[in-house]
Amino acid sequence: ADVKPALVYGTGGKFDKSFNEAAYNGAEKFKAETGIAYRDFEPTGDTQGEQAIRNFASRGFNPVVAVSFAWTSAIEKVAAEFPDTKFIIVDSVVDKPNVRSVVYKEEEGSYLVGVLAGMASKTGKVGFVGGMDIPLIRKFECGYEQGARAAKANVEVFQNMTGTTGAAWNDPVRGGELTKNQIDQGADVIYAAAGATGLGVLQTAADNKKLSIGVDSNQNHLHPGSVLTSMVKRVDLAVYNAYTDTKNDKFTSGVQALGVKEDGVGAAIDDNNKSLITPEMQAAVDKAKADIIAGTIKVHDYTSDNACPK
Amino acid sequence: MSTASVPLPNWINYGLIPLLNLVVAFLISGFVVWLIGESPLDALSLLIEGSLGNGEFIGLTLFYATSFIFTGLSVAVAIHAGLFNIGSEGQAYVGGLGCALIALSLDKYVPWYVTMPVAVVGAALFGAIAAFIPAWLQAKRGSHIVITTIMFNYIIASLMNYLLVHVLIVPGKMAPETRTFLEGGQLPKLTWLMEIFGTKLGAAPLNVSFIIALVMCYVVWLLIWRTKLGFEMRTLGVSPTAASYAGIPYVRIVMIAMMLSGALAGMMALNPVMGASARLQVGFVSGAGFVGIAVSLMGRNHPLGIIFAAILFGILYQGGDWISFEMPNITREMILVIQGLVILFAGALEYMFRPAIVRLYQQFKRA
Amino acid sequence: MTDKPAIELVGIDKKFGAVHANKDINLTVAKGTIHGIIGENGAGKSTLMSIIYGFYHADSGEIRVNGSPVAIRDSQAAIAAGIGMVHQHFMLVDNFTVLENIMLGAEGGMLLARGVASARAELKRLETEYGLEVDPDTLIEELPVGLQQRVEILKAMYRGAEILILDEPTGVLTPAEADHLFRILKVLRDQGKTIILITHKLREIMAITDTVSVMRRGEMVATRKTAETTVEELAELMVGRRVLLRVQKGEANPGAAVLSVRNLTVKDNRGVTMVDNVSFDVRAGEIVGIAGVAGNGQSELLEAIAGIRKPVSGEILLDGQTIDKADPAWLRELGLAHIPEDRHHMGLVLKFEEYENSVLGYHRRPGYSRGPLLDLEAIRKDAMEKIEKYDIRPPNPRLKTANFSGGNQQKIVVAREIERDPKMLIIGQPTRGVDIGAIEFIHRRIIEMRDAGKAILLVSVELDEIRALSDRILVMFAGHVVGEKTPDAGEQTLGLMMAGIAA
Amino acid sequence: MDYYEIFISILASTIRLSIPLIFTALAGLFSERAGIFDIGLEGKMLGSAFAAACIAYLTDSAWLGLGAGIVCSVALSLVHGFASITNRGNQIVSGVAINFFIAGITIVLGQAWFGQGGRTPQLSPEARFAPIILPGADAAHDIPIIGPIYANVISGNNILTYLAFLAVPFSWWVLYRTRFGLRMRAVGENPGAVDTAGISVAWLRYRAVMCAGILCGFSGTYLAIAQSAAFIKDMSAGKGYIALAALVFAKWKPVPVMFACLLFGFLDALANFMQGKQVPLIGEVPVQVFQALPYILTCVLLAGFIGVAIPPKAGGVPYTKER
Ligand SMILES: Nc1ncnc2c1ncn2[C@@H]1O[C@H](COP(=O)(O)OP(=O)(O)OP(=O)(O)O)[C@@H](O)[C@H]1O
Ligand SMILES: Nc1ncnc2c1ncn2[C@@H]1O[C@H](COP(=O)(O)OP(=O)(O)OP(=O)(O)O)[C@@H](O)[C@H]1O
Ligand SMILES: [Mg+2]
Ligand SMILES: [Mg+2]
Repeated sequence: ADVKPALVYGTGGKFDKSFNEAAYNGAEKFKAETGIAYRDFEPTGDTQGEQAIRNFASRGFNPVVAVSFAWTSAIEKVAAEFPDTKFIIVDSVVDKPNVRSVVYKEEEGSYLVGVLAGMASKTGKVGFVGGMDIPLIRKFECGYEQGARAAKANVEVFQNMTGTTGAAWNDPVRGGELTKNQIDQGADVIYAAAGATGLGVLQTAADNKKLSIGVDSNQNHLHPGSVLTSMVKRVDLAVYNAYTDTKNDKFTSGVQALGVKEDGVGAAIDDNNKSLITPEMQAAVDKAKADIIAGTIKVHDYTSDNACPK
Repeated sequence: MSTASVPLPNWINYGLIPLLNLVVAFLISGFVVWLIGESPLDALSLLIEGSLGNGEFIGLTLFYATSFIFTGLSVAVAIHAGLFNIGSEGQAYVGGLGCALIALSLDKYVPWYVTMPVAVVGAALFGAIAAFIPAWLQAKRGSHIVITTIMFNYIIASLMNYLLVHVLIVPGKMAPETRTFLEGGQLPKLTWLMEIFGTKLGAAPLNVSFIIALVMCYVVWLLIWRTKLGFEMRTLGVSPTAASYAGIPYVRIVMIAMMLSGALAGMMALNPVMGASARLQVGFVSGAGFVGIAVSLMGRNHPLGIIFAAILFGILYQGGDWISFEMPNITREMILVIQGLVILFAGALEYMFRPAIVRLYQQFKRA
Repeated sequence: MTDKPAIELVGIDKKFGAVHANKDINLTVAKGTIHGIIGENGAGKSTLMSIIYGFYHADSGEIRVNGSPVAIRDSQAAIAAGIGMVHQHFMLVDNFTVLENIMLGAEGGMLLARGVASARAELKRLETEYGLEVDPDTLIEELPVGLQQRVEILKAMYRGAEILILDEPTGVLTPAEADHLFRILKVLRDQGKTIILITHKLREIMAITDTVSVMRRGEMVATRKTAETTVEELAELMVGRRVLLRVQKGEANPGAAVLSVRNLTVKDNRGVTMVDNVSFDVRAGEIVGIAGVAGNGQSELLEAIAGIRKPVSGEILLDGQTIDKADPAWLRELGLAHIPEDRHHMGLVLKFEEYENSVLGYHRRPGYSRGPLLDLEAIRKDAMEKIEKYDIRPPNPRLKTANFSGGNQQKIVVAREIERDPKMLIIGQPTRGVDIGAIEFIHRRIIEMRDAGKAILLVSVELDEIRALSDRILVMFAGHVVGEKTPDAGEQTLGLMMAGIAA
Repeated sequence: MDYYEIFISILASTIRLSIPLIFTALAGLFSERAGIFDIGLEGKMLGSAFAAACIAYLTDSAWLGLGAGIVCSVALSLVHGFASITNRGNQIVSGVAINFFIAGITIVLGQAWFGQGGRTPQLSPEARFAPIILPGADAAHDIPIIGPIYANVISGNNILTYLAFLAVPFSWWVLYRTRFGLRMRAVGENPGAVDTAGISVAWLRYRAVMCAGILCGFSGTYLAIAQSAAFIKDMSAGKGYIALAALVFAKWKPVPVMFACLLFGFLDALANFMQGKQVPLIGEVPVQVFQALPYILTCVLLAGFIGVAIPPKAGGVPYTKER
């Protein structure tokens, strides 16, 4: 079918080396493969998304992908106004016949990096710096904690959230400061799930010669030798699939939950961090991955009951 | 010879000079656009097309203008009493809490026209409460209102944040916001108004709070220039010593003026909260309180001027959105740039051109 | 030997917006003389001097110093040309020490440390040479005005001034202090310095100057050798017509006390006690004048009675009723009217239109308002009536008050306060900055009020005005009422009391 | 982790967070002591952070970044001066205008040039001011009590941190021991006295606001290329206002300014540290409380618990000779 793809990013900016950049990569891949151009828009504030989404829809763009839960209510509204347009929301669920909701089992990916963190830590203390304090980020933290504990039973996990508004995704200074606090308390691996704030976390860890874990995109290359691994979340897949599915008339609405099994989340290992990953660690991750796929390990999802088992 | 006290006719004072200031602000903004590598003329035509091009755009422009009228009035009322209220932003935020609580509790039971007046009172009351402490600190303790209101913007942001994240959030939802109000808590759109002018409002959220804003303009005009209270506020604003001589109670007038200012700022919340999104969201004010400063300065603190200035800023905001959509290179923050320049030239540099104009005018009169 | 004149002004012209402050002024001041300049308030004296000192710029004209033209672009240039000036309003930094004030602008290097020692030494020399003693390490705000003025003179001398301009130096001095100042000035003259002295006290002119020039409404109308002129001639030149130097009034007919002040103590904003345990009465049908050098507590006393300033202790009774609230609005209700000292900052809102000022303070009265609204029509009609009755010009209630001349502005205040028919009227400086015609008018109205049985309390720093109007005179010094006299008491006696020397 | 280590950790954090406040508040001190209110500190800090990050990124030199930050901030000071000194405009309005302009222009240019949502690209280590490890810091670590202070608080900061602490006595010296300082204090109290002493009020005030610009340049640079490794939109996040409050709190005196800034920095550090921790008797305190704390404290202090703070008398009033 005809596709006129559109993409609305979250507020961190297109090249955030993280979440939005992953979405961008997905769209670029589609463009490279099909030669079909797409339009994108980078809202810089929370109130801008709805208008952008509506603008795209009203100009006949189809499908319209909105990455970030921040556009949930916007999609709810606009999807009702344009029932013939297909919408894709990432990281949130909108129950409308023309909306596909793509969510990730971040707890599974976080579990994997947690295992690595637990094994890499010499002090037995690991840290987590989240962005905005919302259940989604707690979900990352919870999976991470479970993984770390699976690797080292008595590991201590520090956790901090950067803030409670959208600005929390964009505050590397505070991110760095929180990281420094955790380092001072003994943490030697810190996992950042905080959008652009994470850049400050990674930077501070590198400055202090500690390990860090990136998120969303593969961030291993940012500070080679300091970034232990990255919990990649394949937002690019969500975008790419949305476009190709529409093109091939295979668009389905409803919820898609992508986990380790679907290759939606995982721990990135590449040339940049190879030296940090020992064979034992590699083996442990592979095993954990297999166990999750097989269902022998069940990673608890924080959002299912808003609680994390200790 | 100094030219400061040479009188000029009104059309120059209230027409030509502000216009000139505005033109300079726009020229510099155009330069910034050019610097980015886009065409300033294209940007200008996009600005106009995007804000006035069709009924929906006009509706959006007026929707923004509605908020700015409220905050502009808020700033103006305080300025007339000699108080520079930079806290409209926070007061509007708290006003949102006021009207959201009313909407949440009434929307199940009564239609909008019953909810509305209660919500107006709720929003105004909460806004006034938010202005109360800075007002008290200024009146009683002499703390500078500019600093305290800025501080309160931050304090209020934290407070509202807490409430939205921990108290008002819908369980299981990610976004810190309240549930969506039912019909009874939503303000109807002004579809009919647009139809009178033969266009369609479309999805634009222009709603009855626009009418409320216009009514408030009249009320403020009446207050400032026709009431005893307004007379006392103006006296205090221009000459605190004359006010104390005349027996105008400083503390009371400061408190009343600031709380009226806060109330007007609070009422701004009706527009986005009950008129547009039908829910209370984190950070919904998004700068409208600060725009009020520019609007008030541009409009020379007069309700009529404020209406014009608010519409101008509505055009800027809506048109700016459109520019940023059509020219991905230019982000929406271009609006802030223009806003800053307008405040600079219409406010701080308002008399920059005056001496030159006086000289021209005198030559012209002699000729 | 014919010395070149110290200062020569040719065709100096200066406008402040619409105000033509100096019109084509020519003036020659001979070297080694004391040259007096007199003129009514607003005649343009200060403006002219500030032009010589480079504080203002003349729109046109030339300044010659010692015969050669100099371009005085700023005060720096004036100082370099050997000109020093003591301004009417002191130009001192209040929270600096005397030494810091004197060094300001003549520090003698980038760092302070070096200049300080030499400045001290130079100060010592000036002190002994001219008898200008003052402790270099006290803060200005802790000095009495007389000493502050001394600091200003020292500042000029420190910079090596050959020509010294003094703008109304005696306004803030007691007669004795003024005499001391004059002695210093004579020493300076005898050493060859040139002095320009501005004052509108004719007596001082006669006593000390060698030459005198008269200004009127921006023009230099005459220059005379002091020895060859008389007070009467100067007065006539100043005003432009023959003046009566005394007010006509009959005997007072005092009734019961209307205002009673008992053991009143008042502090100013800095917490300094300005009025100290003062008691007196003002009876119906009499004018009580309060004489004293400015800054001896008169202003604070007036403000306390008018309810603007809360007293620390003591009691004020109006018609036997205790006034325990500092609330001017309420006091107006009780029949107390107040013509304030400072019409620009207190009595009027200059940015308002005339009619708005004509009800300031009375705007809540029934006739002027309906419910919460002002009755603009009634107010404007009322304003128009006052304008006619007091001959306020231009007769336009919609004109911005700032655009009225000083005398007319004062009339707006006087009309407003008197026309509400108060039983008690307190007046501060009724004729400051007012032309002679208006002065006569205002004085007449005050006497009429007295004859109508009103109680009047009058404060003025003009001893002549106090003596002309009052039925009884109280003298204030350093916050105390040091004595009471009748108006026929000699100027000498009152002067000594004002200096706190006699009681 | 024992209490002493916690204390050290918070202390070190306090220092890091106070530095921009100290520079900015000293900037405000110069401006306000000369009689020019400066609400625009916030914008100047943000603007210089942006300029510093851009130039440091392009040249890979931290020092050039610092230079750019200073140039940008001084330029903004001159705009403020032009409005409030030359044109006698309202100083608060001018400051507010600068804040808006900078909040917008940094994002507009940043997005147009780098496409990272208003951020500038991550800086390489050479483009940043790296921590300086003082001699013997590693060895000192194990000395009880003072060892950790030396190793973790005194050592390991970047050059700007040390400069900030030098700027305090230097400002004091300029203010109280130099001709410029004397004149500057005078012009903030009574510009008429300065004018009649033959000194140009305008030029003096221009120099004062330029000093403010230079100091603000340091604070912005610190934010962008010492504390972080890039410019981030709105990264000043109200610090300019906090610095202003510290200035009032310190009654416009340099040494107290430093202590006030350290206090506010401490509050911020404490807020970070306390997040998610249990407070005895109260339980977990919401982060928002700590986030709001500096602002609440400012209001409390301004409410007069510090005694009356009398600002420079001529502050905020344009100097006009002729009406
Ligand atoms: N800075 C100024 N701006 C505008 N007008 C001024 C200024 N200074 C003086 N004037 C006006 O110029 C005129 C002359 O004023 P000036 O101060 O020279 O009078 P003066 O003779 O010194 O009076 P006084 O005896 O009251 O000191 C007055 O009308 C006054 O209002
Ligand atoms: N070089 C210096 N570095 C740091 N502190 C100093 C220095 N020299 C003096 N101090 C002390 O620091 C304290 C505060 O100095 P600051 O300049 O802020 O106030 P101050 O000079 O006492 O103020 P003021 O005299 O105007 O009341 C003073 O007591 C001063 O003695
Ligand atoms: Mg004078
Ligand atoms: Mg000192």
